[in-house]
Amino acid sequence: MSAILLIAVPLLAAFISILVKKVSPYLLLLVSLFALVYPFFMDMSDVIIGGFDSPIGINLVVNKFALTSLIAVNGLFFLVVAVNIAQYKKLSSILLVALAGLNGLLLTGDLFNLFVFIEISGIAAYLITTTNKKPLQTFNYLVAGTVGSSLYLLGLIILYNMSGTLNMADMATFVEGNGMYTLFPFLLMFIGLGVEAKLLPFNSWVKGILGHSNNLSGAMIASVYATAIALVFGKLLAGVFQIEGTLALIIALVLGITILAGEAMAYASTKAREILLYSSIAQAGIVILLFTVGLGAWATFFAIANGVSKFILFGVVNRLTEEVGSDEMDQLKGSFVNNKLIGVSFTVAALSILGLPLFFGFVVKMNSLIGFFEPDFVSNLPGGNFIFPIIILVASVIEGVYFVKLLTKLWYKDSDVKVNFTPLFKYVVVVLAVALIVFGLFQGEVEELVASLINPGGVFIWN
Amino acid sequence: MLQFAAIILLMLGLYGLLTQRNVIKIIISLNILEIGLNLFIISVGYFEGGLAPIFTSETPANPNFVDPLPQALVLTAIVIGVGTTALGLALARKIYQKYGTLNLDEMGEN
Amino acid sequence: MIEILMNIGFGLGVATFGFVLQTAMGGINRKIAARLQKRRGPKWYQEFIDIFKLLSKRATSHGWIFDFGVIMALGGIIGTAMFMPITSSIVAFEGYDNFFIFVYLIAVGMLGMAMSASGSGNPLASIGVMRALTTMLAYEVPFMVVVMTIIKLTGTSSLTGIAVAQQTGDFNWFMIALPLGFIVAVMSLMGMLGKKPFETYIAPAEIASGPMVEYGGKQLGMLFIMHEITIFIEVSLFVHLFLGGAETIIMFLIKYFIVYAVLNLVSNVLGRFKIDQVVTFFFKWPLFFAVVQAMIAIHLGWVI
Amino acid sequence: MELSIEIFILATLAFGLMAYVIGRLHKQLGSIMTILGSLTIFGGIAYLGFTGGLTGETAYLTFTQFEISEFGLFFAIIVSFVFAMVSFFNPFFIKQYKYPALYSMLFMFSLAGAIGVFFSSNLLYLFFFFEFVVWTSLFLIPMGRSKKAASWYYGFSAAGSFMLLFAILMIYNANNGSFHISGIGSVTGTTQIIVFIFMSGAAFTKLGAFPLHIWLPKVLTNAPDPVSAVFSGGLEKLGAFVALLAIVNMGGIGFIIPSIDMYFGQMIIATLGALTIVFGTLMAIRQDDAKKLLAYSSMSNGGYILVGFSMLTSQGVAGGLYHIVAHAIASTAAFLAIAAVARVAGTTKMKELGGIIHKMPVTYMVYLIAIISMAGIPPMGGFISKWMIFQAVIDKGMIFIAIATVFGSIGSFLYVFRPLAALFLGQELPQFKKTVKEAPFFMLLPMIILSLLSVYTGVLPGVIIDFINKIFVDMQLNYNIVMNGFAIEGYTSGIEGVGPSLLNPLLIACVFGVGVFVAFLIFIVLKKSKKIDLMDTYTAGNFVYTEEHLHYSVDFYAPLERLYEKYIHIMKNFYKSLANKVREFGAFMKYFFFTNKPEITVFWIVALMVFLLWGDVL
Amino acid sequence: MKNFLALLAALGLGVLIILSLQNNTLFNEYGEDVTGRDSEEYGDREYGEENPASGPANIVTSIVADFRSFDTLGEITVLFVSSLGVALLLGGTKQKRLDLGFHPNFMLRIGSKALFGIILMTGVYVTIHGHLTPGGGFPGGAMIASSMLLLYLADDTFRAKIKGFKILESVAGSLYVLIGIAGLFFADYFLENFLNNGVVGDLLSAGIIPLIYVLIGLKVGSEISGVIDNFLTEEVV
Repeated sequence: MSAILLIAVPLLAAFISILVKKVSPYLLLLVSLFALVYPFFMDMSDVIIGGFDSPIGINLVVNKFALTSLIAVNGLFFLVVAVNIAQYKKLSSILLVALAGLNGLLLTGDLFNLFVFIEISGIAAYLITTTNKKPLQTFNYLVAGTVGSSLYLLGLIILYNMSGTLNMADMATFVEGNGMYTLFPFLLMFIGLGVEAKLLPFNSWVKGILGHSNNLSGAMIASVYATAIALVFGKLLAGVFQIEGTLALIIALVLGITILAGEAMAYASTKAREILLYSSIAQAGIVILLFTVGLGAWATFFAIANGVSKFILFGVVNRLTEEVGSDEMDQLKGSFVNNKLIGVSFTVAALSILGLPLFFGFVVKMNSLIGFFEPDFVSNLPGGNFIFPIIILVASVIEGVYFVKLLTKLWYKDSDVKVNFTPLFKYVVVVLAVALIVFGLFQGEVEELVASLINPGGVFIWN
Repeated sequence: MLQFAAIILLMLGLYGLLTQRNVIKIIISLNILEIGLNLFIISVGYFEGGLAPIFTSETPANPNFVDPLPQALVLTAIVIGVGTTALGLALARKIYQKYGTLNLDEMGEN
Repeated sequence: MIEILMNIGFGLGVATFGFVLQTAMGGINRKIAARLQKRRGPKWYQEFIDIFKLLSKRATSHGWIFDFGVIMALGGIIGTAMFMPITSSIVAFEGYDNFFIFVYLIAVGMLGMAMSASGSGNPLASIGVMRALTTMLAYEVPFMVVVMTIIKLTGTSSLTGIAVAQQTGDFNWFMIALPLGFIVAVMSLMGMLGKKPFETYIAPAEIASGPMVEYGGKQLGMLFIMHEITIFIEVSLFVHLFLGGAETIIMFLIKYFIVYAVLNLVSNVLGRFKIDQVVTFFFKWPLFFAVVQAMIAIHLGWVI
Repeated sequence: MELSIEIFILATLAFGLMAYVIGRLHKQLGSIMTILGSLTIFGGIAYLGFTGGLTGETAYLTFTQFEISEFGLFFAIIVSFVFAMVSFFNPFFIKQYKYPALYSMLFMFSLAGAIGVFFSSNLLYLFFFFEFVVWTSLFLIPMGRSKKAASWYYGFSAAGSFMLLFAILMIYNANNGSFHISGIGSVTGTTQIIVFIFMSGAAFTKLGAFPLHIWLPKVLTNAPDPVSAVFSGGLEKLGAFVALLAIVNMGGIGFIIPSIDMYFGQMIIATLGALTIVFGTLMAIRQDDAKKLLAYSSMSNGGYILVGFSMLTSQGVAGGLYHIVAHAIASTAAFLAIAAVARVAGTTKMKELGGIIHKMPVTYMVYLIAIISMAGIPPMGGFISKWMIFQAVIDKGMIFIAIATVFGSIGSFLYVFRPLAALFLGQELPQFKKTVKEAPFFMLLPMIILSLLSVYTGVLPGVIIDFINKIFVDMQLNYNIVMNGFAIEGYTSGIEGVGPSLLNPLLIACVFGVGVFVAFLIFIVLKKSKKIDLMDTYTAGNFVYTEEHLHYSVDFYAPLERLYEKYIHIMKNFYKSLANKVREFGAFMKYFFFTNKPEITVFWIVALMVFLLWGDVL
Repeated sequence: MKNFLALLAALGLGVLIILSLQNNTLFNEYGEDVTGRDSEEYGDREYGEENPASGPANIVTSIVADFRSFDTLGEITVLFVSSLGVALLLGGTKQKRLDLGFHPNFMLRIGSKALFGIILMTGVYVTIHGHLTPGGGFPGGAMIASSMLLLYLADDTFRAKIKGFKILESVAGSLYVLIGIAGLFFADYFLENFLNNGVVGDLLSAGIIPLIYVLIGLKVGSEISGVIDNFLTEEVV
């Protein structure tokens, strides 16, 4: 069974769902379950669409990397939908389109097709964030997103003019030799995707969107979209992009500032959601950094671990804010006292982001850092091999301080606010927390899983 | 020549985004940007003396057509532009409903 | 086992000799001080009389800690005295008379006395103890620096070793070899003995004789014995370190008398510091000179 | 009988989980589980350690390797002993905690982590356990008084452990891809210096030494009482362990300073250690809260350990190791005594306490023996380690370090005496007459054991000195402490005819005993003295009726404090301003980048493009 | 002052881009010969050829609907989502026409009805001949929608039956995807042209492509009309 069904079926369901409004939520649940289960059965061959092979037609790249990212993104998508569908019935067809867009994003092998799918998932994202009842913030997000994708398209067209092809693999071979001509288009594409991937100078929309997020939009943008965009951007950075000269300097600056400023901003904010959104900006910066530097395999699992943790964190904080009314840390204090299960999973997620032992975050962060110190590792970014690990470590210290402050406020202050979580949400959150612990304990198996993403030469297989 | 015009249009769009405070004007400058971009895409495929890529009874034996691919791409880009503009305008109307003004500065900080 | 008992007996002998010697010296110096002030002064054995009179009196006690402190204080000081070598040959425990033992065992005595003073319930005693400890902090540091220079030069920290080093001509007396060190040591010794300029913590005029305020009868007597033996330890320590110890007992007695008399004369003419002045004083010049002396002696090797 | 150390770690974790499960049902039972757990672990490690029954192979935790080294065993025994002793206090304090079951679990988990650190031979998994201890002990702190202490603690120990991680990764890079612990020794050139700096940084944070000590007093004061005992007695020894690896195992760093023939790196560590001693002592003298005072005292004792290690002579390193033992026992006993008082009197502020001795004499004796050892006074263990460290410092001829060590030891008389006088002795305050009663037997038992041990290590150092010699052999260091009979030989002097300076602690104890016996005889022989009430004191003139006025415990060393009052908050303000700078930077970035106006994003896009093209075109 | 600076920056950037594209040797100048590109293969057939690889005479349509029809599928999803979004944002249960204060006189209302038919016809023509002449689904759909707009503008009380558009839109979209899936099952590639391509240039040539373009035309027409309706109405409150 070819991988194209992952995109075709949600689209078909979306078109049908606007007719039969009543049944569309169940359709959404069914299709997203299908999207989660199908990757395990589909055959692993590249899919050609419309009968014409790559230079002329469009092909879908299906390999271990695509498979892992599909399972992760569809898994998180299914969980977000399962937990929030009761509250947001109206959005089911938009969510179906978003599912199609995300799967298309992860699978497509053609750069222009990638632009189309970025637009699809982008517009679906704008519509999901309209549920925050903040039209101005969504407007900003729309403007930023459109500018970003237009610049991406401009860069793509310039590259097409030079290389004559739109396919990723052919483009990579074309760019191999003459990297110094393609600096400007790659910068444009970097900015285009950077807007969606929340890198610092381009992410002024993030505060508006995630700062006022609700149960659905918070979890969707912060965990599902963030993971998908990071993985796709990573695939491009690892495979297609040729980063050298001033482009490397700019990318290094952007990533360095994103990580450090992200943590500093989180440290400076007192609202719970703001802390989480700035920390996710910093995490996005780290993931993109790992992809750029060539440690793609562990970067994938870093993005997935971060996605899972952010799902729990945003889900819990949004639910608390909904009940308590404001997400100011002092109002939320003591809310774990009378729901311990949620509190424990929240703590597990937070500690996993910090990279503390016994959790998946530790395995991922350690191996990524070890990647920097491999004897034969050469970083294509300026500043030698050791400047970025130092940045990551300093960032984790700052991150640790504000997360501990948040945790102690939530656990150890006593308050009378009684927040009840739906049993489904509790079940999902606990399952994810246990997953984080299990993945953290069985490090051997995780390493085997990662090894499958790297070819014997240690280079990350992206197509 | 057409390419320079396209790039200048692109830059005007950026200028509009940099300076305009009115929501509608921002959407318009977005459109200018997209038009500039589409023009640029078209200009990539054109070459002197190229024929329109359609087979008619009068097309010569082995015709040197203009590169048809950018024209197909621009078709998609234009429709995407329409999609985002429609959404932008709908948001503009919601913003007007909520804040009573379309000027970004008067909306206050929230 | 017998040999250890023999040594312990010999140590006790040294302790009693110390007590008797110092009490006598105290009396004699009282007479000298009186002569200075044109009066005859009490008999030379006056101090003996005071102590034994006190021991015979019936006293009051403020609870078990009050008594236990006094016992521990006197016991500690007697223990320290047992280690003290009289001359480089007459010493209770051959080779074990380490300098640090003296500094720290005196601290046990001090701690015992402080404990019982605070235990007595009288706030004036606690203030006295606080002042005693602060002054100790003040004079101890420069003294230790100088002694460390000596230990570094002679290579051993045992008193007999240092005395032998000075006698056998490797070094001449540290009084001459380390002039600055000697001056600092004199000042610290006056602090240790609680002589005039630094005697704020036990001066009768200050706060009803400081820590000893609640004592009477046998407890006060025992503390006087402890006080005498402490002075004996400190002065003989000074003699061994700076005046080259002594081959014969007579030499030891003469040196001992000279040091004690000179100190007494000097202290009789001086006023009295306030407590924080003591600390600032000791941490200003004496410490500076001690460090300079140490630098010169150790790093540059200029030893006269 | 052969048992792998991995079994012990898993057993401790299992005990932790059992304690949690039982703790949920019944608080007290849960905490009693911690006692059983830590006792079995300590017993097991100690017995098997000495009979050589411990092995390192791993059946379950396959990702890590363990190796039974002597110094690992040394630390493991001390830390598990401290945990065992402190666990006796858990049942009595469990009622005060918000999450009692969680407390018992995390208590056992941090023990498991600590043992893991000491025995793991793979550096990465040494870091794994190191971090594991950090976050398990992190959640113990907020159960006490303040919540802010936890974030300070995490901030500093995260900085420390990430410095350690960076060093480990540098070693990994230098020994092309091996994490084995012996890799520390085989690093050379600039990487060696970087690794040395970062590892001693980690040691400094964990030990609470000078530049990075701000968290220690905050945490030890605000953590629940048993936890501060565990911190100062046990978890601080992690820092000592890393210091041992960094300073001693790596050998001399940098060039040798001829006049005092010390390596430059070690010289810096010694100076910082000396500063820790001086700063710790000065701050301890002026504290009014007994726990904060003991916190600063454990900070200054940490400084002694650093000074000892950085001498790189047999006397110095042995003194450091011995000091670890003596300090662990003494400070745990002191903290437990204060905990016993705090449990009954409710506060550890010396202003509000007085005359506890009359109702808690045994606790008083325990506290007395503990502070005698901490101050380094002869019959107790502290004296021997300080004597060895002095020997090493003088042998090297380092004057300023000597001044600091002397100031530290004399200063320790002052600050250890302050709680003694203000807390235990003096007038018995009326409000404590009824409430205060002697601690129950199960609290006294560990305290008495600790005091006996303190005395034992002070009188018969033989066993510990042999253990230290075995460590030197195991770490291939050519150091050795010579023991003839019961005396420890100091360093031998250059001048012939003069033997090495000997220290016979047994003899000193006997002589001290004889002295006290003689004094006792004198006391008994003379007339019995009449017992009078504490209030009946010699006060010139006016008579005072209330106990408070006759109890002097408020700002005890006022004249001394006035001298340095102005400078005490330098370091704390430095870190506060550092934290504020980060916050301001964050706020600025937030204000600048996250406005509601889209032109910021467009502006930066244009700027970046101009920046790139500028280089390309011109 | 800020505007001037922004203008300076934008134009400066424009000049920089032009200069850099110029001295970038790989970037083919405007109007330079581009015959060497892969896109030659899109047009390797001649007028009147029997059953060529790709049917339509208009090569752009062959790219849009045959070679890269996956893009077009994505394309109509974008339109579908944005019209859905607009409906979500502005649409309510009961809508009534916005009173814009412009009341057309009788002549305009009737006249526009006549013109409506003609515009609609051209739109349909353009859609159907998509594979032969320039145009096709998207421009055709837009024309159909413009005819609807004419009615809205000309008559301020006119409201089209939105329900019908919804059904048309959904049916057209699902048919398009079903054709694709049919291609997958019958001829082992998604969206493959499984019908005979016929003679290049005939009306009934190029297999499923005209069918796809008609579906797209209907879908685009109905979606844009839906958007127009949402904009010109407001919720009955």
